[in-house]
Amino acid sequence: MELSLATRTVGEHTVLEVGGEVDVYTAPRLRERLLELIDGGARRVVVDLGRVDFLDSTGLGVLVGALKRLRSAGGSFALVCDKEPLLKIFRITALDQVFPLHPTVDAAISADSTGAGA
Amino acid sequence: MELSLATRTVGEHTVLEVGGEVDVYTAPRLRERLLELIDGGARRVVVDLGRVDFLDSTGLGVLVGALKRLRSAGGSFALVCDKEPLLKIFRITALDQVFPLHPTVDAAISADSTGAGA
Amino acid sequence: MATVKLSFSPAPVHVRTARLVGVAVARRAGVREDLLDEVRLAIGEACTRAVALHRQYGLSDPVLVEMSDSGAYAVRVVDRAPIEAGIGLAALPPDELAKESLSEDALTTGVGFALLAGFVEDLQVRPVEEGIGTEVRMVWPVGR
Amino acid sequence: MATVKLSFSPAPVHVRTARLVGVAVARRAGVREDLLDEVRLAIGEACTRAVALHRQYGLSDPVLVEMSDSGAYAVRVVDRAPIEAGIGLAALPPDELAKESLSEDALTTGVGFALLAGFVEDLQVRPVEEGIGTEVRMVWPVGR
Ligand SMILES: Nc1ncnc2c1ncn2[C@@H]1O[C@H](COP(=O)(O)OP(=O)(O)O)[C@@H](O)[C@H]1O
Ligand SMILES: Nc1ncnc2c1ncn2[C@@H]1O[C@H](COP(=O)(O)OP(=O)(O)O)[C@@H](O)[C@H]1O
Repeated sequence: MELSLATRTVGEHTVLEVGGEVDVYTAPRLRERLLELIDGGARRVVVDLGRVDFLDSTGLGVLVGALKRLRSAGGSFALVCDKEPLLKIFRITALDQVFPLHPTVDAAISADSTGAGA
Repeated sequence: MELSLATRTVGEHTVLEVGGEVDVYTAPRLRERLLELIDGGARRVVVDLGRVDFLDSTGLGVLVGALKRLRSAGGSFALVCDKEPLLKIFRITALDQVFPLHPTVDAAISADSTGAGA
Repeated sequence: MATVKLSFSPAPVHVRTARLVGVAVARRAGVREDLLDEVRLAIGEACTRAVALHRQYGLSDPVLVEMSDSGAYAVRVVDRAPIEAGIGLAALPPDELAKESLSEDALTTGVGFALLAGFVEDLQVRPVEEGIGTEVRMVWPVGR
Repeated sequence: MATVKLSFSPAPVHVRTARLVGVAVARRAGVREDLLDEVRLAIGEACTRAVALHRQYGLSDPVLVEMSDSGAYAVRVVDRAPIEAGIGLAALPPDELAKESLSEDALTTGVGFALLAGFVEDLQVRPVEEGIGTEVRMVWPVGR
């Protein structure tokens, strides 16, 4: 239920695994962690939403904020998500056309490594 | 969460396994089942509370009602319970001095078979 | 000031909602995990009692639960039944509990009060300040 | 007639309580299990929006959630913010969403509205009948 955040590095990529509920109450902690990572020099960030049970507009706002920040810093930002209820949220908000969405972390990393930054 | 009720027969004893929450909302279903059993001729009844998550005063009232009914019919009634939070409820209400309480179904049955009816 | 208020039609099913909310707010207020079973039971008993009184008196008014977490976790459960009904409850001794003559309702009421008194250290039962009714007030310490 | 009412100080933590209650009452009212995720999300979005408005206008008034289950499951989320703020929300197209100039708050508001409109078939956003504020009204079918 509570937000969980775990960071690991895969080659040039920083992978942030998010779990639990990302909502108006916990989204500030996600924002803070993403800022820390970006301020600490991370430029290719993958956020794995695989263990997220709940995501609301505040959480989506934080993710869009990170995407913009990385783009303007010349970096890349991608999401990993393969659960239909979560994918529906991205479709309904048209954010599936804003974020690179991948079914696995490997897919996100190899898509970002072969093409240009997102 | 929801109330679950399962009946089985062990020799002369009728064992009613109760699970879930026995409260002001579900206690009427427990009362009904106990009445069915007693009206159907059960005279040595053991109620196994092993899988009860929550028990309130309404549930306790139903159990006392069954005890009285069986006593006046010359039968016996015993409870099985080995969880400390539940035992504390019986102690605080002094109902530990009203019900025969046993840690296992076997203990309840053999106590009832060696002595007189409760 | 109350932080969260819940009011519900006097029906048994909503007592479950009150327990759920009472425990969720307690947890977020910082009540220790090992106290939450008592919080659940006590709020349930107070609401069960209020619902029973409203039904007994044919009142369709809602039962009110107020939760506040300034300093400690304080919960008020308010009913609207005539005052005589609310007070004068007492725990029953074991030989009374098993008596044939004691009705299941009377037994449940006595047992409910014994649970409240036994589990809640800081408990008050008193008439409401305005209008008709009784409030059951329970306080638990908050410590993170 | 509303069956269950919840009111809470406009703080993010209580939005979680509102989601919990909203889903519990929906389940008990007989809303289909596969709709409960939508109920959770929609009530959360409506409350998040109300809390944001109260904070924006410096209002300490509680946010109100009313749940009623006569016929269908109807939920009203009521804020007390000046009316102009409440209405005129619209979903944003994708190219707007990613624009540098759009603030995170404005984006979140737009996305929140898109989620409400996208998930709730029977949705109304309108001024409250008495006083200042907006109510978001959502209805789900009940079928056992
Ligand atoms: N979260 C996901 N879960 C399952 N399949 C996905 C997911 N995201 C994308 N896909 C599938 O992976 C493929 C590539 O996705 P796409 O959005 O084109 O990636 P990119 O934005 O990096 O170009 C598509 O066929 C899409 O259906
Ligand atoms: N629910 C229980 N869980 C664990 N131990 C129990 C439980 N009930 C009884 N006991 C233990 O079993 C023993 C016999 O219990 P008792 O209450 O004397 O049975 P009875 O009422 O049939 O005479 C006691 O030592 C008691 O501590």
